[in-house]
This record gives sequence, C-alpha cells and structure tokens, in this order.
Amino acid sequence: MSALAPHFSYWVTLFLMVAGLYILIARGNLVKKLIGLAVLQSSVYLLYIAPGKLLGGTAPIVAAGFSTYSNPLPHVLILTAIVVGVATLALGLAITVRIREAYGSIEEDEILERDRAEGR
Amino acid sequence: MIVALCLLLPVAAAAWLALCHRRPNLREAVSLAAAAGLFACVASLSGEVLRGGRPALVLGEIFPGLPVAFVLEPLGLMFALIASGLWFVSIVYSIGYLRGNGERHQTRFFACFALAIAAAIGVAFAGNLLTLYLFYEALTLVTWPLVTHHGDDAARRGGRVYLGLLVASSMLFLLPAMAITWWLGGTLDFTPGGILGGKVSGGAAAGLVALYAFGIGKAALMPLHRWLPAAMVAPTPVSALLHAVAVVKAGVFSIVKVVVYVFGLDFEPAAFAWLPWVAGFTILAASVVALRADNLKRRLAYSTVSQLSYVVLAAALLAPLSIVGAALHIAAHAVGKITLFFAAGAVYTAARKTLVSELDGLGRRMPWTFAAFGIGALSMIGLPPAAGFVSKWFMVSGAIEAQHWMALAVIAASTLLNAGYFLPIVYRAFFRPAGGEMHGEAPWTMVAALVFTAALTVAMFFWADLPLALARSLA
Amino acid sequence: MLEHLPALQVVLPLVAAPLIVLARSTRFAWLATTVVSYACLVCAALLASRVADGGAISYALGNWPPPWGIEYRVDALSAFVLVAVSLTASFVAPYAQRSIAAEIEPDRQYLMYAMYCLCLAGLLGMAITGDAFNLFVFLEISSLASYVLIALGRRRQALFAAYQYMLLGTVGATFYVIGVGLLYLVTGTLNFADLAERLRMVQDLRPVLAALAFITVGMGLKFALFPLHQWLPNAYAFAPSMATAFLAATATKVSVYVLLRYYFTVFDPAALFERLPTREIFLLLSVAAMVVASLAAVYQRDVKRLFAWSSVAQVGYITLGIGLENQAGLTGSITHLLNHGVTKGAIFLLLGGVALRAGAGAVTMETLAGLGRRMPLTALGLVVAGLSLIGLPGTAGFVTKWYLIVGALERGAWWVVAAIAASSLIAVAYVWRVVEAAYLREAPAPAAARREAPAGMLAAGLAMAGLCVYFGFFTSINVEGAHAAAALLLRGAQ
Amino acid sequence: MKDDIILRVVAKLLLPFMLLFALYVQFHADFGPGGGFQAGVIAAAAVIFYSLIFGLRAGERLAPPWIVEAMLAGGVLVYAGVGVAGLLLGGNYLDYFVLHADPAAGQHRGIFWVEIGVLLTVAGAMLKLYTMFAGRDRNEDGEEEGA
Amino acid sequence: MALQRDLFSVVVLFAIYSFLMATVLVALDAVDVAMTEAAVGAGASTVLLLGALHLTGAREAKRMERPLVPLALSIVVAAVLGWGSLGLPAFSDPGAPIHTHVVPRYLNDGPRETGVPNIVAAVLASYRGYDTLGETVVVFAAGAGVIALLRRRKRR
Repeated sequence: MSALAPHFSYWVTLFLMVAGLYILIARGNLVKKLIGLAVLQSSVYLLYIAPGKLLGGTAPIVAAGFSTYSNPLPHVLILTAIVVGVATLALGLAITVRIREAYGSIEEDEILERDRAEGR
Repeated sequence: MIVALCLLLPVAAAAWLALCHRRPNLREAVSLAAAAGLFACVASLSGEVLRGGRPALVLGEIFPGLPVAFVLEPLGLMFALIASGLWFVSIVYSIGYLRGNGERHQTRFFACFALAIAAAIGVAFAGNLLTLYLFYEALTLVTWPLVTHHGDDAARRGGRVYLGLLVASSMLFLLPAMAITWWLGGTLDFTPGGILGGKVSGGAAAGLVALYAFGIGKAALMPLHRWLPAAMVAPTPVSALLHAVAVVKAGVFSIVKVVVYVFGLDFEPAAFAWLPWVAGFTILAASVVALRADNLKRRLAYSTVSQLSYVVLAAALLAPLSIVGAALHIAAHAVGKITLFFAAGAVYTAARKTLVSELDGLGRRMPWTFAAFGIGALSMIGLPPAAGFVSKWFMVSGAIEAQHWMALAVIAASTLLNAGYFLPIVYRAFFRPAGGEMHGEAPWTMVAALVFTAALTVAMFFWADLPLALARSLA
Repeated sequence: MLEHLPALQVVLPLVAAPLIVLARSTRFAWLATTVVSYACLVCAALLASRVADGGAISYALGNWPPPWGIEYRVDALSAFVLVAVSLTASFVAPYAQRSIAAEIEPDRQYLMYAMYCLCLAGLLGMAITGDAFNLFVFLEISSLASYVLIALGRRRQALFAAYQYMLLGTVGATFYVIGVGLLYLVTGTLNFADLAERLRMVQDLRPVLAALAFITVGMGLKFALFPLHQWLPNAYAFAPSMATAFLAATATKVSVYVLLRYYFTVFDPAALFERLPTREIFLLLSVAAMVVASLAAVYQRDVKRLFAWSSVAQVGYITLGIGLENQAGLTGSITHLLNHGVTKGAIFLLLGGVALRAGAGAVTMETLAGLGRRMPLTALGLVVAGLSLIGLPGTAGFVTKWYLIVGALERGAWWVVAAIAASSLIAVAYVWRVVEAAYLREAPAPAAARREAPAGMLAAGLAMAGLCVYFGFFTSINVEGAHAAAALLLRGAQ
Repeated sequence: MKDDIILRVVAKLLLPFMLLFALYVQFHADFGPGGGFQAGVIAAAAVIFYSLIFGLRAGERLAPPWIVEAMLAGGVLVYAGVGVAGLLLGGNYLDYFVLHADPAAGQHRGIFWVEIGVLLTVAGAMLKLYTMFAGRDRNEDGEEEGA
Repeated sequence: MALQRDLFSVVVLFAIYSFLMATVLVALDAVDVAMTEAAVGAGASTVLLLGALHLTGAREAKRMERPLVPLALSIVVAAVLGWGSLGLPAFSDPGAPIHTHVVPRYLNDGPRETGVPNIVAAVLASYRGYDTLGETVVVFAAGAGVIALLRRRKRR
C-alpha cells in the first residue's frame, strides 16, 4: 500500500479510462460510443496535469510575491488535447448524423445487419 | 553488341507484330524475319564462344553486387541455338496449324511466342542466378496466355495447374535456394568450378541440392511434373514450344547450369547421391504412365517427363562424360520431341484424331508425317540413326565412368519401355488396315516443318561435331 | 531559402487548405493541390539529397532551441518517408481532377481537395517532426482529414467505415498521447533526441515499459498491425478512389515510421530487443498478418476490399524488419514503405478508373470481366502492379522480398523464410483471380465496348505501375535510401 | 422561444456584453487565463445564443455563412502568415523575434497576431458546427446520396 | 453514464462531468485548461451533442449484452497504465524531472523572453507556437470536414 500512496493522483485517471473504454466498446449506440471516447480522452487530461501540480504553488502566471508555480507545459499540451478532442467529437457526430440519415439507425448491430442484407 | 541484339530482337518483334494484327501475312512475315535474324545473330556468336571467348553484357545492378548480367558460354549458346532455330520452324508450322484449325487470337499467340523466346534467350545467356531467375519467371508468365489460349474452363484449369506448380516451386524452393547461395557464397555469378565448393556440406548441402532440384520445376522432376500434362490443353504448337523449344529445356538447362557453375563438378558427391534415385524413379514411372496412355499428346507428354529426368540423372552423376551427355540430350530431345509433336498436330489437323488407337493405317495416308514420327521415336528410344543415340551413348559411358550401376540399369530399362510405347504407334500407322473417311497430309507448311526437324534429328546423329564441341567445352 | 526547406515541406500543403476553402473554386482547388504536391516532392528530394550529403538537418521552429521549442529533424529515415509520401501525392494530385469530379458532388469537391492537402500536410509533419507531442498534433490533422476523405465515399457503407476508423484511430491516438505522457513524466522533455538521452538515465523502467506498450498499440491501431486491422478493409473498400489510393499508399506507412522512430532512436534498442521478447512478438504478428490476411484476401468478391486485405498482409512485410532487427531486414522493411506504396497506389488508381467506367460504386470480379479487351492498358497496369505485389523478380516487390529473406537467413529464422514464400504464393492466388477475371472471362454484352479510363487518371495509374518496374531494376532510390536509413537505425541500436 | 419578449430583450442586451467579454478574454490572456480558444468559443457562443432565440436565419444575418467560412480559413492563414512573415524577415518559421527591432516586442507582436488567428478560426469553426447541425432537419432521411 | 439509456440525460451528465473536471483542473492550478474545458468541453461539446441528438433521436435502442469482455479489456489496459504509474515520481515532488528539466527556463526567462507573464500563454503561443498552429489547423479541419459532410446539397 505504501507504494500506492504517493500515486493516488493516478487512480482517477485509471477509473475514467476504464469507464471511457468500457462505454466505447460495450455500447452499440454510436453517440454513446463518442461520449465514451470523450471520457477516455479526458482521463488523459488528469494524467498530464495532476503531476504538474506543486503543493503550495500557484497557477503559472508570474507575478510578484509568488515563487513556486505549477508546471505550465502540461497545461499547454492539454489545451491542445482538449481542442483536438472536441474537433474529433464534432466530426464523429457529423458522421453519425449522416449514418442516421443513410441507415435510419445509429445502433451498431442494426447498421451491420442492414449492410449484410445489402451484401446479399 | 550482338548479345543485346539477341535479347531485343524477339521483344521488338512481339511489339511490332502486335501492331500489325490487322494484316496476318505481314505479321507472319515479321515473325519469320525475326526468327531468322535471331538465329543468325546467335550463330554468329558461336565462333567466338568455341574459340573460348565469353561475350558478356551487364545491365546495371539490382542489388549491390548483383547485376542483371549476361555471359554467353557453350551450354547457353547451345540452348540459344536450339530455341532460335526451332522458333523459326515452329512459326512455319504454327501458320499452318492456326489457320488450318481456325484458331482465334492468333496475334496474341505469335506475340507471346516471341516473348517466350526472348525469355528463353535471357535464360540461356544469363550470367548469374538472379538474371536466370528473372527470365525463368518471365518465361512462366508469358507462356501462361499460350497455355490458356482457348480461354475455356479446361484451359483455365490447365493454366492454374501450370502457373501454380511452376511459380510455387520457384518461390518456395528456388528463391530461398538462391538467397542461401548468396548468403553462403557472397555471389551468384556462374563461375566455372562452382561457387559453393567447400562452403556447405553434409545434410545442408543435400538440402540445398533438393531446393534447387525441386525449385526448378520446369525440369518436371516427380512429383512436380503435373504441370506438363496439364498444359496439354494448349494448341499443339504451344506444346511444341513447351516441350521442345523453350520451357522444359529452360528447366533442364538451369539444372545443368546450376550443377556445373554453382555447385561445380568436384562438389561432394554425397550431396547429390539421392538425386539419381528420384530421377530414375521419374524416368521409369513416367515411362509406365506413357505406356498406358491412349491419348497421343498425353503419351508424348509423359515421355517428355521421363526424357527430362535423363538429363537430371546424367547431371547428378557429376561425371564429365555424363555432363556432356546431359548437354547433348537437351539438344537431341529438343529436335526429336518437336518432330513428334508436330506429327501429332498434323494428325489432329488432317484427321482430327487424338487417340493412339485411332491411328490405324494413317501412315499410308500421311507417309511424310509418320516417317518423321518414326525418326523422332527412334531418337527418343536412343537408336541410330537418330540424335538420341549419341546423347544416350555419352550418358551410359558417363554412368560407367562414375560406376553408377543403378543409373545404367535405369537407362537400359527405360530404353525398353520407350520402345514399348513408341514402336506400336509406328506399327499401327503403317501395318494396320485403315478405316474412316479419306484425307491426305496436313497443310504443306506443317509437313515441311516436321520433315525438316526429322532431318535435323538424323543430321545430329551423323554430324554431331558442333553440339559435341560445345558440350565438351563444358566439362 | 534552402535552409527553410523543412518548414516549407509541411507549411505549403498546410496553407493550401485554407486558401482552397477561401477560394471555394474546384478549379483553383485542383491547381493548388497539384502545385503543392509537386512542390512537396521537390522539397523532399532536395532534403533527401542534403541529408545524404551532410547528415541530419535540425530546424528550430520559432527559433527556440530544442528541447524548449519544437524541432524539425530530417535524417535518412524521415527523408526517405518524406520522399515516399510526396512521391505518391504527386501522382494522386493530377489523378484527382477527373476522379473527384466523377465521385463527389460539385459543391463539395473543393473541400475534398482541402482535406487531401491537410492529410498530406499531417503525414509530412509526422514524418519530419522531432517532437513527440507535435507528432500527435499532426497525427490528428492527418487522421481527421482522412476520416472525412473516407466518409465522402459514394456508398453509405463509407460512412460507417469512416466512423469505425475514427473510433479506433482516435483510441490509437489517445493511447499514443498516454504513452508520450508517461515518457514526459519520467524525463520532463518531449524532444526525441533529448528523450533518448534522458531515458537512458531512468532507473525505474515500469513507466517506460507501459509507454512502450501504449505507443505500440496506439500506432499499431493506426497502421493496422495485425490483429488491430479491423477498420482497414472497409475503409479502403468504400472510400473514394483517390482517397483509397492516397491513404493505402501513405497513411499506414507513416505510422510504421513512427514506430521505427521510437523503437530504434528513442527507446534503448539494446534493452528493447535483448530484455523483451520484441523480436518474437513482431515476427509472430507479421507472419500471422502475411498469411492470414492474404488468405482473407483470396476470398473477397469486392476487388478494392481484396487489395485492402492484401494491404494488411503487406504491412506484415514491413513490420517483419522490426522483428528481424538487422541491416538486411530493416532495409527490406523501409524500402517496402516505398515499394508497397507505389504498388498499391498504382492498383487503386487503376481500379478507380475501372470503377469510373463501370459506373457502379463497387468493383467486383464481375466488373473486371473482359477488362483485358475493354481497357487493355488498365488491365496491363493492374497485372504489372499485381506482379509487384506477388514479388516476382524485376518488380519493386521482389526487392523487398529479397532483403527480407536474406535478413531472415542472417537471423537463422527459417520459418520466416518459409512464411514469406508462402504468403507470396497466396498473393499469386488472389492476384491471379483478378488476372483471370480480366483476361479469361468474356465481358457482359452491354459493357463490352472498348473504353479506357480518362487520360489523366490512366496516365497516373500507368506511371505508378511503371515505377513498380523501375524500382525493381534501378534501385538507387528505394534501396540506397532505405539502406542508409536502416544503418542509421541500427547505429542507434549500438 | 422566438416570441418570448423577455428572452428577446435579454438576448439583445446580452449579445454585446458576451462579445465584449470574449474580447477581454482574448486580450487579457497575457496576464490572466484566457486566449484565442476560450475567446473564440465565447464569441461563438454569443452568436449561437442569439440565433437560438431569434432563429437560425437571424443568426445567419448576424454572421453570414461566407463570413464564417472566411473566418474559419482566415484564422489559419493569419497564424501561418505570421510564420511566413518570420521567414521573410530572415528568421525561422514562426520566428517572432524578427518581427520587431526589439526581440521582446517582436515576441509580443507575434503572440498577439497568432492569438487573433486562433480566435478567428475557433469562433468560425464553432459557429459553423452549430449552424451545420442546427440547419439540418432530421426529416430528410434517404435524401442524402449514398443511401 | 454507461447504463443510462436516455441519451439526453447522458449528455447532461457529460456536461456536468466536464464542469467537475474543470473545477478539479482549477484545483490543480491549471486555470487556462479549466477555462477551456468549461468553454469547449462543457459548452461547445454539449451544444454539439444536443444538436446531434436532435437529428439522431435520443433513445438508445436496447441494453448491451455480454458486458464482461469489454470490461475485462478496459481493465487490462488501465492495469498496464496503473502498473506503469507506480514507477512515476510521487505527487507534487519538486524533484520530479518535469519540474527540473525543460520547464525552469519557461518560468524563469519566459516573461523576459516573451514579455508575457502568463507562462501558459507564452509557451502556447511562442515556445510551442507550432503546436498551436497545428491545433488551429485541427479545428479548421473539423470545421471544413463537417461542412463537407453536412452541407445540404444545392436544390436542383
């Protein structure tokens, strides 16, 4: 347990990751899969940001009277990651909408079923 | 640069006659001219080669140290002479056959034929294994359209077996064998005395020999012979090309080439010890099948299988004399077998007969054809006055020199078998009463061609100096 | 200006995209795309020659020295990939005009070009950057663009294929970020060179190993490392012709490049290959891909899908070199990045022409019937490219196979040699199905008319098919470049 | 919601303030949290809010589609343009030092314009996304190609 | 979230989740990120999701079958990460590489070199400005892509 103690900050990451992947794989609804994807990505935010925190530090905005700042680099990276995430989400939703219009459904198995029917 | 010319001529011819497919006569003229020119070119090189010269040509490296290189040595020259010479004859023959039987896609036929010759020349001139492999595979590919010429299901099936077996063998065995040779020897150039001497021994060596022997599937060593009968779906001139002019010859040629220039004659005999047995088995088994085959072309096909294994057997003995015999047999079998196939095709064209049992009395209606057939048969059996006798003589003396009694026994036995399945045909043709409707000889071009090759067969018995000289300078 | 080549290489296509969107004109879009593609090829060629002469080039973006700023780093390997990608692009761009005109509705065509430019920029950026996170950004650029490219396919299955690709691709990218995050947490840097240095000093290897796993799986998803390939066949089968050709020829290759980059220059190869079963794993996966995927290809009716499966198998050839981990093997892998790109590019470009003439979205074996008479040149090109796929001598594919076999022999891995031979045999099977359909089947009466593909498309396809043969005989580009790159990677190993 | 008077008034009143806030977030980024992304989203949100109340058409009158697409592409061009400027002034790509005689000032100038670029693209993208989704009513199934 | 089958509530939950995430990020001093997460994650994403739901229908057809395999899979992945994280420096350890290697220059010289006291902004726009360019392009790609996918065809 003592080995785990200093790493509690990662447990949340792990939990979110499991949740995200689980929704992503297990659910057949295309929108829900995308939400799972978003959760999975957000788990990465913590993975980067949490270690950057320094107890007693402040946000990395240099000002008089502060000496210790949390690590700004992960913040920058995650800013990028968040934007990439939403971009992907938007695109995924757009495709989902088109799928709904083309197949009349956004349930994975129904879509596959219809493709198979067409294949014959 | 005559070597380059020899390679370019057939390709150029193919392109050209593809262009003038609207005008058959011009097209045939082109092929004939090309064939004649090619033969002239090759012949013009023979003097230099006999004087010990080795005309060479290098076309840039594919891999560092592995160029596409051509070196003309006696064996290659002999093969090239056969291929180019018989190309001319088979064109003459094909003109009669294709028109006589109203075949379709004649342009494609002649074009692919020319390309096949080009590939054969490439194999003959190859200066290293890579180049040989390159043209070996090319030969397989360009002959596929010929085998599947009729385009029906039978042709497709035959083509699959043909391509499948040949490509499979060369990819599964020959390519790795080549890579191993490169890895061990550091070169793939054909060098007198071999490149593997002392580099590999024991089981590994035997295995490598096996990779080569079975990798060169065109040599039709059992059990890789199935493609040859399968290719019988093709028109007869194609069979002639496969059996006499290019394909199987490329196979046995490659075998001899590998034995002489890659392993070398003083390679440890233990590695080759098993090969004569396989070859011997092939000879006898194929002869037995031929004996029981009623379809004429099928009988000829299996006779080819057994005749090829003569060459493999002789080469495997690693005895100078037997090598000479092997080299000679390539030439002898070529002229003999092409005569037989031409005759078979003539019979089919004139009398629409394909079965041996139908040949009764045809000899009197088609005297020229069956006289030629008789001569070809003599050559196959190995009796004078036919070329087959000379080569067989050298093989026998080679076997004695190597004191390989099994080989000797095999040759003797198979000679009887050959006689057993060829003489009855001649007998039926001449001495059985004829039946059925009247008809004469096949179109004159076909007759002329087969008479010419028959004459050649005899000539190679009486004047064997040139091939002999070439063969001798090999061992 | 020459010292700015690295920046231009990526920025040109990057800027082209918004310009195209501003202009909203299909004609301008095509012109810009073509010009940019050729410019990229020039840049790549110049870079390659400079690298060959003067060694690796480093370019500090924003003039911030690495590791503080982002570094562009061109060495033998990245230069080779740059050439491979932009070479394909320079064939696809002229092809695109007729193909897109035929497959996309008018008011979306310019967006298609924009997406293509973005995809190109993303791939080039991945190949050239020297910064782990910057690589992720460009990975996403190329991925998003390719999702759209695929989704714009004519048939509705394209949408679902794109969705699946997007799902798996994003998971892959996320895994990659996780891996990079772990590396960052133990080293505090994102610059490849700096990472390599500081990773050697890390005591506790657990995070590094986890990072290795995540990056491998993440990238494996992107380049369809067997068995992570499920997205690929549909994506390639239903995407628009030019998209299929471009992606099949480049996208997976660049992801493999990333893996090579990490395995041989970032992680400590000694530890990677000695302490872990890396070799065995990659040999097994590659061989499985080469055999299983090829077998799957044999049983496809849809021709594009058939060749998509063969792509999965060919990726096996490429990853084989990682498992062999020696000069010959890696040379084979790296040269296959280009050889297979050229081969598959040619095939899909030509199939695009067939689809265009057939009018149908799908190209099935029936569509090919009698192709030899209807579209003789196209059929010929397909045969040539097919031979290269099989790896017959005189084609680019053979060059690859030769090096892989020699590499396997040097490793003493005989079964791998057998597997290579076997998989090329299966390749014969599926390629010959196409050949027989094209030459031995009579064309259905209505389609019997003889009509080649439009000149532009045909020319591009045939030119690439010609490259298959050229690279089979004149290997100064594909082998020497790959050889240098492999040497570089292995030097990293010592 | 179109005819709820309160909402309409509130929306009209709120719009300028939201945009103002966006600008604040944009230009105060040097000293506090914020920057192009957040500002872009907020600005877009303002317009989206407006068109939620007054309807899509009204929103498009406020921000015509072609302008939105121009923003979308223009932002990237501005950003990349700063980099090119760096090239032309003899620096590396995206080199801000050369944008002004005094390097620090050059940095400041570069960052300023870069953030503008981000703002434009993000705002344009967000608006576009919204209008694309909202502008597509669901009763046109099968009307799309490919079905 | 995983079990809820009314997608609207799922989306709402997701928005709430994003806001929580934002507050956590504030607690971790990542104010810029928090702001972005709130604006982009909670705001924009939610709008998009609702818009999409409006077009695709908000009910999930049926509950999944055989949930165990995916669960096992995701747990394995997480386990790998967890195992790896055991080797990472302890939480808020000033001696960790990420605090000692590249970052100090940003913190010490950033304001002087760029004239921007908000280090995040400085790194984002200048030190790693090229990343941000790429990021902008990603947004652009998404925008253009969605146009390509969803624009109505011209009535003819």
